[in-house]
Amino acid sequence: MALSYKDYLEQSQLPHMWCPGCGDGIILRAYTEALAELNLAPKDVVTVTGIGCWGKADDYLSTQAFHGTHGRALAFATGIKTANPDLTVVTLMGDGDAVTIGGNHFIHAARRNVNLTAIVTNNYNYGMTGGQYSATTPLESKTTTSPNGVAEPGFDVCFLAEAAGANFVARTTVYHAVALKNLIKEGILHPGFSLVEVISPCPTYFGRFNVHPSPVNMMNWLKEKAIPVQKYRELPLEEQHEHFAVGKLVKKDRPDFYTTYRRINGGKKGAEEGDTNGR
Amino acid sequence: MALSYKDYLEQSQLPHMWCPGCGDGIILRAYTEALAELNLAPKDVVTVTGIGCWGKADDYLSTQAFHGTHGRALAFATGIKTANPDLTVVTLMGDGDAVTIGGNHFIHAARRNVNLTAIVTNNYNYGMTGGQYSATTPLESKTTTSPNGVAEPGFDVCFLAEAAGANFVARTTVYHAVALKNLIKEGILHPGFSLVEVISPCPTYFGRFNVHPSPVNMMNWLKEKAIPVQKYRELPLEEQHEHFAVGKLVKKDRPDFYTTYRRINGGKKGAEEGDTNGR
Amino acid sequence: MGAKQWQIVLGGTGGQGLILGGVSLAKAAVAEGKNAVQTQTYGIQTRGGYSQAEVVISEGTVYFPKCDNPDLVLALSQAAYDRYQSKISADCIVLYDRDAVTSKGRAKDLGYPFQAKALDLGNEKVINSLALGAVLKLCPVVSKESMAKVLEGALPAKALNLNLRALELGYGEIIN
Amino acid sequence: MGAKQWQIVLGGTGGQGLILGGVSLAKAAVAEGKNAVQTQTYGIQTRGGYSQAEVVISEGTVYFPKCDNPDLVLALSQAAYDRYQSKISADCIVLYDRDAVTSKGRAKDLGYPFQAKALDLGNEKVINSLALGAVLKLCPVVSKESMAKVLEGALPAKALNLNLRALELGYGEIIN
Amino acid sequence: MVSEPRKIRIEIDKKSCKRCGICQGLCPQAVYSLAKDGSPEITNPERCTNCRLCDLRCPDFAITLEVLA
Amino acid sequence: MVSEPRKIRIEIDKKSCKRCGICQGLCPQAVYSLAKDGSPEITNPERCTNCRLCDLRCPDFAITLEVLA
Amino acid sequence: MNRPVGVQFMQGNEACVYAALDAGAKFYGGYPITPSSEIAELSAKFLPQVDGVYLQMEDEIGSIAAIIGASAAGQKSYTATSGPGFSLMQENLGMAVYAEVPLVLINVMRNGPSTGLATRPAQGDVMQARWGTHGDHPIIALSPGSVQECYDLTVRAFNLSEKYRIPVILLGDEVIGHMRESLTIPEADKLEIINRKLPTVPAQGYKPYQTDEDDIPAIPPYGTDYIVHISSSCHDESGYSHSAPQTADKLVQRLHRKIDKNKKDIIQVEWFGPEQADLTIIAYGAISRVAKQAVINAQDKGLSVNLLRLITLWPFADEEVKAALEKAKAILVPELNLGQIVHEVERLNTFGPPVHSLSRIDGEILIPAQIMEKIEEVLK
Amino acid sequence: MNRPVGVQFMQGNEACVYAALDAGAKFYGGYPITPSSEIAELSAKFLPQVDGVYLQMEDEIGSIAAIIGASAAGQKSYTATSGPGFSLMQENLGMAVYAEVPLVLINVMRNGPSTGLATRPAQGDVMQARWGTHGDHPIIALSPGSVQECYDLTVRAFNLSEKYRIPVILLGDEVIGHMRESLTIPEADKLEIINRKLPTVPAQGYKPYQTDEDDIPAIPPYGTDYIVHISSSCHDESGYSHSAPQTADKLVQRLHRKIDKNKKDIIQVEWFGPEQADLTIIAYGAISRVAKQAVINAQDKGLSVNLLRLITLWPFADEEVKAALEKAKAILVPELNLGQIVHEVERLNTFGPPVHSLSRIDGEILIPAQIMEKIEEVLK
Ligand SMILES: Cc1ncc(C[n+]2csc(CCOP(=O)(O)OP(=O)(O)O)c2C)c(N)n1
Ligand SMILES: Cc1ncc(C[n+]2csc(CCOP(=O)(O)OP(=O)(O)O)c2C)c(N)n1
Ligand code: SF4
Ligand code: SF4
Ligand code: SF4
Ligand code: SF4
Ligand code: SF4
Ligand code: SF4
Ligand SMILES: [Mg+2]
Ligand SMILES: [Mg+2]
Repeated sequence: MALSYKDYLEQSQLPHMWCPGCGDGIILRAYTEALAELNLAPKDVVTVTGIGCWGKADDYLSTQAFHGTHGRALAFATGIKTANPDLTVVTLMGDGDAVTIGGNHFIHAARRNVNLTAIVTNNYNYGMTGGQYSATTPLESKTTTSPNGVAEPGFDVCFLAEAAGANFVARTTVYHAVALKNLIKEGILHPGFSLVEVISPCPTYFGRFNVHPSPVNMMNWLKEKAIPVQKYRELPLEEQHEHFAVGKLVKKDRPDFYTTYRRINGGKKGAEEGDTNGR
Repeated sequence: MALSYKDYLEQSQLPHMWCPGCGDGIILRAYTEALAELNLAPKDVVTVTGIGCWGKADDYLSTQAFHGTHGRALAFATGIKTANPDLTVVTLMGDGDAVTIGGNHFIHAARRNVNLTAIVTNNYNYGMTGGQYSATTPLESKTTTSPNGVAEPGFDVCFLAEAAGANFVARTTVYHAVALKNLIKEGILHPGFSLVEVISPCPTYFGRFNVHPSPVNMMNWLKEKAIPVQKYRELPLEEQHEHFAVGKLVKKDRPDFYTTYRRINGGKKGAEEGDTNGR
Repeated sequence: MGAKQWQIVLGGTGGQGLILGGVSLAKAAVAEGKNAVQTQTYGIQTRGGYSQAEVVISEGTVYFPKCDNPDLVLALSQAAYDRYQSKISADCIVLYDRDAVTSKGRAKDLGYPFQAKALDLGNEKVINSLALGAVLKLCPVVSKESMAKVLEGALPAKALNLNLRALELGYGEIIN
Repeated sequence: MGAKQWQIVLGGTGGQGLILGGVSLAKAAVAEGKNAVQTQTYGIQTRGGYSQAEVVISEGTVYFPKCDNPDLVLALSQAAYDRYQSKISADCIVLYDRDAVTSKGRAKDLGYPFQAKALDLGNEKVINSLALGAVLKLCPVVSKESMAKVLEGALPAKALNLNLRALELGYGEIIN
Repeated sequence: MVSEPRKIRIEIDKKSCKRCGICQGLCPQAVYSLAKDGSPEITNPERCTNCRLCDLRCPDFAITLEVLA
Repeated sequence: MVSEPRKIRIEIDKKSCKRCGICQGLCPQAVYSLAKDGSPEITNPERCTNCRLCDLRCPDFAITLEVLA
Repeated sequence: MNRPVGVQFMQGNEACVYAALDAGAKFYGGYPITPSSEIAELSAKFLPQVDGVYLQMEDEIGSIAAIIGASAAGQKSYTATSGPGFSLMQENLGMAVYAEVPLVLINVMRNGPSTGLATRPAQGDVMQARWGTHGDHPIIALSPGSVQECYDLTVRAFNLSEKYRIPVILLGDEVIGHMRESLTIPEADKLEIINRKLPTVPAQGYKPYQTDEDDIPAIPPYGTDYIVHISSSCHDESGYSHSAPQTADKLVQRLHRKIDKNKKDIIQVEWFGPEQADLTIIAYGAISRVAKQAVINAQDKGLSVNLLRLITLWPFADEEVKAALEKAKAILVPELNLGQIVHEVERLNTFGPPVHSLSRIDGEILIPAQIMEKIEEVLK
Repeated sequence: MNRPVGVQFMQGNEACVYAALDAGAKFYGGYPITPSSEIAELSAKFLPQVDGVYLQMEDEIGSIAAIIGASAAGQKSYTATSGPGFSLMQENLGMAVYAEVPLVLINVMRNGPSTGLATRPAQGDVMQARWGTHGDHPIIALSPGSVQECYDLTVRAFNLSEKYRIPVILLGDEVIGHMRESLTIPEADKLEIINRKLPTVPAQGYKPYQTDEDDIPAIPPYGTDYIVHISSSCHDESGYSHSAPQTADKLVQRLHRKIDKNKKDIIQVEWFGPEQADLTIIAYGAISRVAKQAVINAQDKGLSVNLLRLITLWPFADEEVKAALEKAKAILVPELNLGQIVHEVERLNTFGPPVHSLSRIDGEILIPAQIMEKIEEVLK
């Protein structure tokens, strides 16, 4: 029987806690749509979350779930996936979770190339704790801890993942809901570490302070900012600074950690077999 | 009076603890030579170290020194430098310190662009604790915790720093002692976050298990592996994999954190002045 | 027993401005020379979700900072209403939003269509000033004037007038 | 008082193989049916720096695992020699390397040119087998044969012969 | 050849809807309008092209589009 | 024109030297040789070109090169 | 920044920030966490106005590291956090104790363990404040019971930290941190501000960790003529690594001694209610207010109850608690945890009165009636 | 892997690894640190041979996170560390307690605080093991006194962890970890191995944190038909977040109850020496061996001394220590710290005998003569 996205939602927990117009709901929809289209049973998927608004996503899911401490989702997920390579393991992390407090696990998971998919919701701030700046907040943005503008530039999360060694790297926005779903599917299917960065509106904080408090305006802002990667690469530098690239940025074929580990060390799940999930 | 490298060494603490032929002594020589040539008084330089063989370097120095916990040198240094921008702050970290346990501080210091110089001694393993693999150990290398070969690829430390946003990125080896000294000088003079990665022999562990236990052989191995960056970029891919690029890899002019902070927020050390050290 | 104390609970949904309301109430009391302590209870939701301000006002020292025996509970949501059912004495006035709450019909329960009236005034956000007006009528722990003064000091000019009108309306329309 | 105990300290410099020596001594004792406990003290240096193995051998149970009253101290470095000066009784034999240590001239101090002899044998690294030989002569807690057997089990073929020769030499040349 | 016109059923679950306005704001066909309280109303259902800009972007899973046979 | 030959003084501090062999191994002029115990000896000082491959790479600060007037 | 003076009405967390600035703090390094984030937000706003720096670090490990560094560089520095962040800070907190770097750490306690209930109060980190890092280390921890004390004890925390060169923990809780009430902010010149001792010996031959009888080293900031070597490894007076047993012993003994011998200066308590009572409540933080109400209610009911309020939690008020144990017929220790400080009271109890614990861990605070009930149970 | 059987001669750290494998461990996640690194090295060598995985993580935070994840995925998992790493693990250790994920954490204690003396023994993390993470949490900690016990207690640690779904800490020290002596490794079929309880109810409607009277949840690994929701936030029986006060209270109370009511099963002690003595020594770990020697020496001198050796440190052996306090005229607690377990003994001392502490913190272990001296001082 074909599954619907609703089969991955825990109806009894809805409505969710997110603010009106928050992008998190749109990503949750895309994630569950992707799982449905991949026809993965909820019991075979472990959703690993951190702490944050996006980190609450597990509460609305009917998959297996692990809601860990702030910033450590990838480290928990590394253990889960390596201990049972048959599971499909997806981590849902905010920009704080993934690349601020969790930056070390992020680069090491990418380097180690564990067969995981990381869906990083980048809303350019800490939504959960009240809109402070994070490591992705753009230079000079106003947040609750940078009333005059933040003095640090934000990470290019995808570039960072690439430099760390990620096998599959993509970026999109919640405006691009269909592309989002498809990139998540592709990320899950791709062996090794896959990153899907999703630029997402936090109308309550980042939006209100820097763009606009209206969810619709935030959506349109995303639409304007996002440029398909091919086109982006041809833009003049100043134009690039005003936008970000969306689409598939990296696709490599390094074998995943578990497969390499077994190849080198032997063991029951031997070289030929390795991690067969998601292939 | 012109200072000699010896003026930066604490003679009463010598001889140092490092093994015969360890690269650490060569780097310490280059660092102290660089300070002497820059004519920086020991009292105006704070050397910040982590924990590791290279992390013991502070014990042999007569500069101001901060010997912190493992992996946190850049975080301590960020506080030191930001609290007193007149100081010259240099962090000495091993590959374990800098990019394994300390990876998060590393990428964030690079992003934040604090006016620091990081001299990262990459000996491809944890020397201090007995030769276990680190996040830079090349795939399949043998170490005390990878008797059959390590199943994870190592970071390209310089690429990682670049992706994180570093202003100045260079790589060299202890074989290239003069270049090393000059790159350290340039790194110190360059505003913002500067990285000098030094590939260095640990003949006792990594060398013995993977190359050769003889210090001379390790030196020659470094000489062969290192290719000037211009030439490196023209090599065929397989050749690249067998070597690494040395030289200046990135040189950017982003203003440093403190200068930006004051520009945005005002305060006594105002926009025009900012961090004037090392210019 | 020390000096007379008033305990007022303002309960509803995050985003309704009840914490600000509680703060204003406490400030008005302080301005009148009383002692006041304001505390809050809230969940992790930024908008929506349970939110509650508690204000204890006294002419003496306030030790216990919460409302263990409230004089009045404002319930702008069902959750707020339900939460306090077991904790209040028969004397406690429960002022609830008729548009959002089903009352259990206690003698001291008092309904008022806060939501509808706020919308009528042109902005849902004035619901907290509206409620403050009603609260002060029922529990005159500070004067309406003191409260208006606090609002004057706290609100931007363009919001002020509407809020003062809401305060008046709430104060005027509630019948004790 | 329990069964007779022997306490032997092997002190020198990291890299001299003294910990391995201590382990071998303990293993030989275990092979002879005795109880043995081996512990070590070392610094953070990988090579060089103070290093010490302690071996307690007994026919009864060994509780205290360290040497609080050693029967013999081997001192291959001055640091090793100095470290134990204040901790030993007059009965304790101190066997020191004449090439590295200046003795205080205790009655029970005994010098031997370990370093030179090891170099003579062709490899500095056999210093620990050489020392074990000497130790066993002075403190016959296990037989030379038991020790040789342990070395046979532990060393690669190409190193074995030289080490056995060193053991014999140390055993033969020390005069009790 | 002329096809049967597709029938599209649009359903808004008012209990889930948080009145963010995204559906109305993004619908290229002006199918929705907003009530005074910000609530979306389905005012021009016949104009719907099933482009799905609305339902896939509704953060609260409040919109269900169904293409009837 | 012929210059005065430079005089170079090479000093090895035996107390610091850890006998790693780098100086001897890298000296392009075979100025050094190794003793039985691995200790470097200055055997051909006259061949030194002051290229400094040795002293800057001595991990133990044991070599001092001095160019005499 | 316009410094408020006189009677003010504000939150506990706000009061901490004004106090930090008044104490001379110029550097905040932190990572936001509920229920402490207001401290970050206000610090971000005000610090640049006093030429200070608000540095938001990548995590709590980096936060405490940055303020240790900033303090070593001469700026009075502070951070604020809650349980999860406090756990992450433990390693470097130990480093600051060991290396004698002053700093103030504000832990606004919330319900745990782990993520728990992020917005709800608790007093679950009290023993952690004492024992959370590895190895034997002394610590100072203060527990404010009002917004006024948030101000007063933050100033005091900086003073004690500078004076004794030790991190001082302000162990608040969600109730006190978010509570608003009146407080009086003194005129600037009425405040006692203590700054760390500087060396009087010449720079030549100076040893940072050499102390006179007071056992407190005089370490100047980096950048003066004095060379300062600060270390997380066992070090001798020069600050350089030294691993002799005597060195290790001397260092750790001195670290404890400098606190132990100054307990009189460090320890503050408050007695409330009748001087002599059948039952003495021992409480701290938000719960001490509940206890005060209970003391009053008990009096109304004719019960003989008083309160010993612990303002300094660590070092523990051994003498004062012993005095309570000696005088009372029974002791009651109400806490928002499963019983932590009650262990210390029991430890000191060689006097005999039964020591009762009253716990609440559901994210709500104890109410006066619960304490009354327990009082009546104990005294009946 | 060739499993050794019968009498062996090895290091304490080595014995831990053989025991972990024998207990069924298949997953190690760690970060090397002296003096525990042999555990990592041998695990790296042996685990692949049993189809297991050695995962060297980027730090200790990641290490404990990885083994929590691996355990949740069904593999018995362990890590080893020392003080600095133990401090870094505190946050996630609390998470494992709260979320009831079994794991074994071996802390080979070294001299602290901070980096301290990395190669020297201490017992400075004993209270940290109990109180190191924020919030109220139970814990189990065992303290081996011999290489045999490194083996036995590691097996036991896995068993207790699986049985009670709680992290178990093996609190060794540098002496025991690096000491070599004989031990006997039993035949595989002689070992009692406990595996975590699995659900018996149908997958439909299953709630992972619903328990019967034993208070221990039956949670299967990820990947079966049962949906498992594991959470660091306050959760109800379903594992989903729930923030009602009753939910918080119920959860934390149950976490403690499941340990408290099984103290009999968990707590192990050993009595050594005469049954009745004037002075009872209470000791653990390496120091308990010194104490045994002292007991013997005292006997030789005609002094009446015995020893209560604590094998389980946490939960604390209240009953057994009370028995000691009741019988002895004096108590002596020698420790390689400034006095930690002695606090617990004092806490329980409503019986009156003086409780003496004997400390050593210089990186060397106490010697029998030091204990004898103290015994004579106390008994004179
Ligand atoms: C160790 C720790 N530090 C801080 C926090 C507080 N905290 C909770 S969520 C969060 C940030 C969330 O930001 P992000 O990850 O971007 O998620 P978002 O809320 O924006 O979706 C923080 C700082 C915590 N729970 N644990
Ligand atoms: C928190 C913590 N974890 C682990 C250690 C143990 N440790 C000390 S040094 C070191 C690694 C050193 O490697 P690297 O940084 O590469 O320096 P190297 O010794 O190779 O120069 C480790 C793991 C520690 N001191 N602290
Ligand atoms: S605060 Fe921002 S990120 Fe969090 S739910 Fe609201 S809109 Fe979304
Ligand atoms: S172990 Fe390696 S890195 Fe450490 S001192 Fe020896 S050679 Fe150098
Ligand atoms: S997008 Fe969804 S939540 Fe938003 S207004 Fe439309 S139906 Fe309501
Ligand atoms: S599917 Fe497209 S056209 Fe139809 S209602 Fe939605 S947005 Fe409008
Ligand atoms: S390079 Fe230096 S340490 Fe090495 S052998 Fe030569 S003099 Fe000695
Ligand atoms: S300077 Fe050059 S030539 Fe002279 S000794 Fe050194 S390496 Fe040889
Ligand atoms: Mg975010
Ligand atoms: Mg290294």
